[in-house]
Amino acid sequence: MSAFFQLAALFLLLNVGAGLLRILRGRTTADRLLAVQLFGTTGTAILILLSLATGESAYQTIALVFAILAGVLGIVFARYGQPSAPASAQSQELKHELN
Amino acid sequence: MIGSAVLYALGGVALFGMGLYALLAYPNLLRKILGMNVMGTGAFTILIAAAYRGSDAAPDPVPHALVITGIVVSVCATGLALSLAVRIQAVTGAAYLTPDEEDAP
Amino acid sequence: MSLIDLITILLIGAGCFFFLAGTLGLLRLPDVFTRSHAITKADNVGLMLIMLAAALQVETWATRFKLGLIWILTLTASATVAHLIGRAALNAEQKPWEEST
Amino acid sequence: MTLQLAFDVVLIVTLVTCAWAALTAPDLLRSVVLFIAFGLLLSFVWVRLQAPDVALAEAAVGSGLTGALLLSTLNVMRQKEAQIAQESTDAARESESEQEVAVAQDS
Repeated sequence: MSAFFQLAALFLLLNVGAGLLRILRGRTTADRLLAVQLFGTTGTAILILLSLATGESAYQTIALVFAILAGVLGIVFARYGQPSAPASAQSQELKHELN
Repeated sequence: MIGSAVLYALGGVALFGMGLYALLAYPNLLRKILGMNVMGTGAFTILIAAAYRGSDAAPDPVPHALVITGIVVSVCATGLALSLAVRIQAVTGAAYLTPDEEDAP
Repeated sequence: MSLIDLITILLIGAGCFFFLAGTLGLLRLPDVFTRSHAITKADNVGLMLIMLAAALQVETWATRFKLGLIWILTLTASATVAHLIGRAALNAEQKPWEEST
Repeated sequence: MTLQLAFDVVLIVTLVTCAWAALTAPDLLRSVVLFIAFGLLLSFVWVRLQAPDVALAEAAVGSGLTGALLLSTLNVMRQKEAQIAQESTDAARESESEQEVAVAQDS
């Protein structure tokens, strides 16, 4: 039974890796935000499965923190994450030189 | 047969090296701060991997206490560094380090 | 293997399928709005199925209450965040995707 | 046993890839998003190394608080950058119009 839980956790971890691909490739910031949202939900599920596999109930508390964190991070992102000021083409070029 | 703790310790070494590279190679201050954070994370990973004693034995508590303190301290240091970076940009108008006047050729 | 273990395996398998569907949607769908649709619905159903399986396996009612709390929090957070992201994407004047005929 | 080892290997590969992408991404906002994802993956590492206390501190403080700090700082710095660029274009336009006035007076 424990091996089955481990296998499911491994499968969900591979899902997280695929979501990382979306962050790397994603065209807009909103796409990357959605991928972080996926990380939160899938991470909660992985932690629940690991707590079932090892019988350690402390992992469920970490899952609770993940669930809270996903919401807070999403709201902070939606507030600050968008490119806000009317950045001119010149400042865009400058940014690429400096980064 | 390599144990998983050794694998994690090697990953920590890789993280430390990558953070050091970013700290040295990029001029942008925010990116230097990110590199510093990744460096610290690598050190934490090595410490926790050293504390691991197999899947059914209790791990060594002292490195855990060290690492928790280290995480909190690194957040404080990051906050200070970020506020310094904002100040540097406000004074010099650039978010990267510029050479001093007398150093300039 | 008892009946409860069999039901657990079935529930976790179904949950993993829903997570796979959500990830495929994130990777393959054409724009932000359709992707947020895939993420918020499929992943929350997958999480619910895995939570049900975990509730069958744990011993105490306090733990089951904690699992339910986690699920409700995730549901609220993902609905809020999907709404905020969609509105921000509309404000940034991203046109919703239309099928090219 | 081998299943656990496979989990470890996948986790380490994902973690190192995520860190490298965060450090070398061309856009700073993407760097910050990847850094937050890196923090979430890191707390899995600490769960696997039997350190749930450290994982709790990392998820709440290391990933959440640091991510919020980085994002708000990035916002402040970008606004300042746009302001500086705006001022420089304004100054350039002013000097241009002054030159035009001078040319008009000459002729």
